[in-house]
Amino acid sequence: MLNWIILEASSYAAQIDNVILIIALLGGFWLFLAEFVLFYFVAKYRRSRSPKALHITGYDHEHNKWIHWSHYAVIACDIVILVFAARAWYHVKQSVPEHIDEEIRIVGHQWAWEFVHPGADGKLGTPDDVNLVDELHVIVNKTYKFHLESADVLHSFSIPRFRLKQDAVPGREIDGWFTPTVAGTFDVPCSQMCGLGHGIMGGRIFVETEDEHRKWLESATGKTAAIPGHSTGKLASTQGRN
Amino acid sequence: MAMVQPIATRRSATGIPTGKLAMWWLLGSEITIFGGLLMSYIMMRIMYAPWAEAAAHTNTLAGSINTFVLLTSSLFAVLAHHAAEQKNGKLAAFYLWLTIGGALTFLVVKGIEWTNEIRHGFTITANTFWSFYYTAAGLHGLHVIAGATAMAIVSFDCLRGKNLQRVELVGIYWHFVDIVWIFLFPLLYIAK
Amino acid sequence: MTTHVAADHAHSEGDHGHHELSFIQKYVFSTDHKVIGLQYFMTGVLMGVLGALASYVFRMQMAFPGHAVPGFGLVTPQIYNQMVTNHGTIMIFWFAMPVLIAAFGNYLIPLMIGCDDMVFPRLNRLSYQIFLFSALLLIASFFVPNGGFGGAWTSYPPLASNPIYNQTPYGAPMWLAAVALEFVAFLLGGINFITTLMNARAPGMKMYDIPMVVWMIVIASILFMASVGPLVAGAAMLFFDQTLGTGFFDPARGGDPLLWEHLFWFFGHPEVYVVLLPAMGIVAEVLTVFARKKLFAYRTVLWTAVATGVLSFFVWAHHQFVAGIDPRMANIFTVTTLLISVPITEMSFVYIGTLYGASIQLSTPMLFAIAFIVEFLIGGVTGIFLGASGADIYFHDTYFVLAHFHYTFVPIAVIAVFAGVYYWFPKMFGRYMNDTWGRIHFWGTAVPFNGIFIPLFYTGMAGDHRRTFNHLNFPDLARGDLIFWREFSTVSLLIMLAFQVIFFVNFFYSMFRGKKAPANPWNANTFEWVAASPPPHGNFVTLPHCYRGPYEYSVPGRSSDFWPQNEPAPKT
Amino acid sequence: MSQAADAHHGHLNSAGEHGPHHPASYYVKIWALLLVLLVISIAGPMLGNKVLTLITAFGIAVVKALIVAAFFMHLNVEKKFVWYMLFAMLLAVVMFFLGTAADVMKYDGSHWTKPSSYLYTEEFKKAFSGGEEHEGHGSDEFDSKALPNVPYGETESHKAHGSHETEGHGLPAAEPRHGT
Repeated sequence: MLNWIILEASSYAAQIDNVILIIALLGGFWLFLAEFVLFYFVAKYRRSRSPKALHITGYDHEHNKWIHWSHYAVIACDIVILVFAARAWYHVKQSVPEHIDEEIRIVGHQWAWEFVHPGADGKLGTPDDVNLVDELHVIVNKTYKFHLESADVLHSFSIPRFRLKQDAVPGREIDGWFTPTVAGTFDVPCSQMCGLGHGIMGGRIFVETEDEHRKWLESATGKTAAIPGHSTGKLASTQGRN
Repeated sequence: MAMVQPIATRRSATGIPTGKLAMWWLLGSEITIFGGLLMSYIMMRIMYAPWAEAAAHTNTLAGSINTFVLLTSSLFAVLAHHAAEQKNGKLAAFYLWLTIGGALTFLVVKGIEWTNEIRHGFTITANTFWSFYYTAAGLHGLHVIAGATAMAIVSFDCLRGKNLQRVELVGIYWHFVDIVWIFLFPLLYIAK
Repeated sequence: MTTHVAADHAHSEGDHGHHELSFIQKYVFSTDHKVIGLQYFMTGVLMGVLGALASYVFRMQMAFPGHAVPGFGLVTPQIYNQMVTNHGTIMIFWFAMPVLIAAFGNYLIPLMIGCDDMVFPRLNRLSYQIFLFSALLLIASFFVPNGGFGGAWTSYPPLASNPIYNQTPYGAPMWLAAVALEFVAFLLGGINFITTLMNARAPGMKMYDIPMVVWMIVIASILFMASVGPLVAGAAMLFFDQTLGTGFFDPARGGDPLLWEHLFWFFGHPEVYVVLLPAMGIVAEVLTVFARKKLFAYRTVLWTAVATGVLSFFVWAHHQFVAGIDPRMANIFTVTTLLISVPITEMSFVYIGTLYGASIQLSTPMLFAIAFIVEFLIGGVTGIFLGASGADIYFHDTYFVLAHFHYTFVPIAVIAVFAGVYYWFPKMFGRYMNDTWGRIHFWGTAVPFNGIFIPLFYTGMAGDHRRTFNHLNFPDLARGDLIFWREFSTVSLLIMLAFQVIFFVNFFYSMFRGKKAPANPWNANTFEWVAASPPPHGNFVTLPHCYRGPYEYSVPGRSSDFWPQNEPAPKT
Repeated sequence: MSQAADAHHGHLNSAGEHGPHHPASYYVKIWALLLVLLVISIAGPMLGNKVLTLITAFGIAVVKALIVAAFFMHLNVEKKFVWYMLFAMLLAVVMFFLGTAADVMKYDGSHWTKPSSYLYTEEFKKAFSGGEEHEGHGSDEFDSKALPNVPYGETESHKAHGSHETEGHGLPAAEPRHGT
């Protein structure tokens, strides 16, 4: 639904947009109906046209039904929304696909993203890991599992074009996954308040074809950015004062 | 500033006197305050089994003495209420002072206990168990001080035979402080 | 029955003799509920102006990043964060709550239930004084070294708990202390409201005879009381983290940042209904009077309000769907969140139903009341996107969220408050506000308001995330259409702010020079219109007795279309 | 009827307006009962049985609290509404616990773990098995004067605290239990 505003660039972007569409249709229908009735009443029952008001308690069935059917309508709509929302949620957050092409590690710092690519051997925690600041290189149509951490405060790993968002919590390692479906370069902003530099904390994700990715990997191997104290899953934050 | 009680204060549509009703609502809000703190503590206490080792360094004897002191002072508070019901302001004031004595004893024991613990290095920053220990007991201690102050004020009115219904109100508050301690005692001292 | 009234009367004469009070006694240290109500109102509105000015500064920065803001200067990230944080804090804790609950509650509850004052006048004054002190403390926090707190109004640790991270070693604890003190003030005030309604009602006033706004304010106070406790404890914990260096929220020392998020939102979500319900109550009063119509299904409104309040304790984690909570819990909270749409929809439908067969007079307060329903419906429907876990993955912390809750909070704290002010102004000061200027002010508020936030729904859907100092730092967000709509939103804000000047001029001019109003200018039923305008100390000459519900308008067989609550039924 | 209830409550008739009047000895007996319960709750843990400890410690705490509430606070003769209100407040707190425990009370869950909590637990055990000195954790000294007053820019890079974070705590190099 949102493709015309913002590209759907991951495997589950369309599913999430569908949830949004369903809610927009159901909610929008009731919203417009309610607003229409409201404006209609305001126009129809102006004092000039309706000098004497009715006296209605609203307790008798004849009038009450106009309110009470809304229970059923709302609950029915809620169930539909719930089914779609929970399915999308389960797909994105509660399950990880069986086949994972590569794993990456993401660490939020004040105020930069540290992306650990597994390097040529495809495994994290080996010497050929490629460790970059604010640059994440992935291959289109491959499934990635990420391990998200934070070194200091709360951050939020967000790729709007993937419809992906997950807070990075110090002390926690949170797993998630994505499959980019469109090649290109996209923003990876931090979307949780993380201090002074929150407004400049943004990485870029480079979704590349296999060839491009191989070329990049060759040029990048061995040139790992030195990030002092970068986390390899040891520990996130400590109070600086101790 | 001398102020005349409005008529509103003397009305009682529920049948519960206004002061007492307000006291119940106050206790209701206190329940959620202590509840939030203790629930946070319980969650971490259950999660971190090794905290039992830290809890082993709490002074169960001091805790037990304090429980005894508070229970006894609660008895005095209810006896003060009893005396106030008989319109015996002097006796009520006497029992209130006994209750305040209990509060002071409690604080003295607490002071000795804390001094000892801090001397052994168990400060509020030593680790999170001790942070909870001092925060919960400290918050409770503030309530003890507040209760004792309120009782002192009420006791002077009692001597003059004024506002005897307030003896019951401070009494209820004091029993609540007692109940909080009844839960703090096993949580901080006994469970090891 | 009559003897009671007479007895009350005798007391009121005896108690409130006409001894002259000095200005300070009368207006600064008064224990009179009306003076305290107005004090809350003025303080709240002043803080609201402060919050609005903050929004001017950061909205200008959003639209024209890098340019000096006229009248303020260059906005640095530090100032920006400070403005955003304190805008949120002020608008909720020092504007919406004091005005909606404390000001209207203090002013209206004793008048509407027919007694002479709150049950604890001195507690009431203490509550205001604590509130005032907390407001001053918050303002003072801007002027300490390193400036005020800038970690968002949610103040998530470890950012909020550690000066190394937030860079505001003094601002952050001061901010927290101010918020905690404000809670204490409202706890005291809330106890007073609840006890007053329960015990001090006029004789004859039964449960379903209480005006809706009084019910709503009291239900809101109960909600506040039940939800704020854990956060008060949490504030103490966070304060120790900030000042002593404990580790309640420090993962390296066994703490958990998510604990704070839960403590905060366990309060934070009921808080939404704490401010919503009084606004709903104000609108109910205004709607019935100017529609000359009985409130549709009074009991339904009351019980849906109670149901909303109860449900609001089960939904809080929808603010944390992607915040690192266990994803399985999100399903439970989605169900409860969607459930809350049932009572809210029903309440909205009841209000619309009240207009059926009515005789509507579109006076200024009525325009604001209708605008409240119109706008709040949009705010309510857009909330479903955020309560549904699947959609929230994308919308969380975008401008869509921001636009959604402004579509609820602005109708609540601005539009409904204006409805209430225009409606009760004759009671408060004995004079009318100018209706023509009121209408101009209405259109200048309701229309630009949509101009501010509808574009923000769009930019939010396009991926603008919140609390970002400068969106142009993000290549994908430096798009022409987004830049245009950000500017559009800011310009709308400027227009809306400019129109508020009309309100203030109208307010203060009418206070002294407005047309004199009689005791019951709108032909309303509730007790406050029985008292003189403005009501003297002690409110009523004879404390009223209640004979019927508050919304008996256009009763068949009566010559006048209203039937005050204190008027005895004709002998048959 | 509220009319009747509106009759003026004098200053005194509110105290002891309802409920039976007991002799003072009645309260002393309840106090004695409370003391017996106190002794049991202290003695319980000495038996060393974990389940028994929980029962004697917390079960008796609940009983004691109820006795104090009912007989000392006179909730037994108070309007039922007060019980309901206080109980509702407790329920709110329990609700808070239920919603929060799934995250805060656990080391791991669906797609998340808390590496630092594992570490913290390890370290905690080590600190306490290492004798009575409590070097590891007990040695932190509170130093609030050292609050940083750093201008923007100095801590801008994470280098500043990034490096001392590993030394400052003397963290063990052991990899926490989580999959990579």
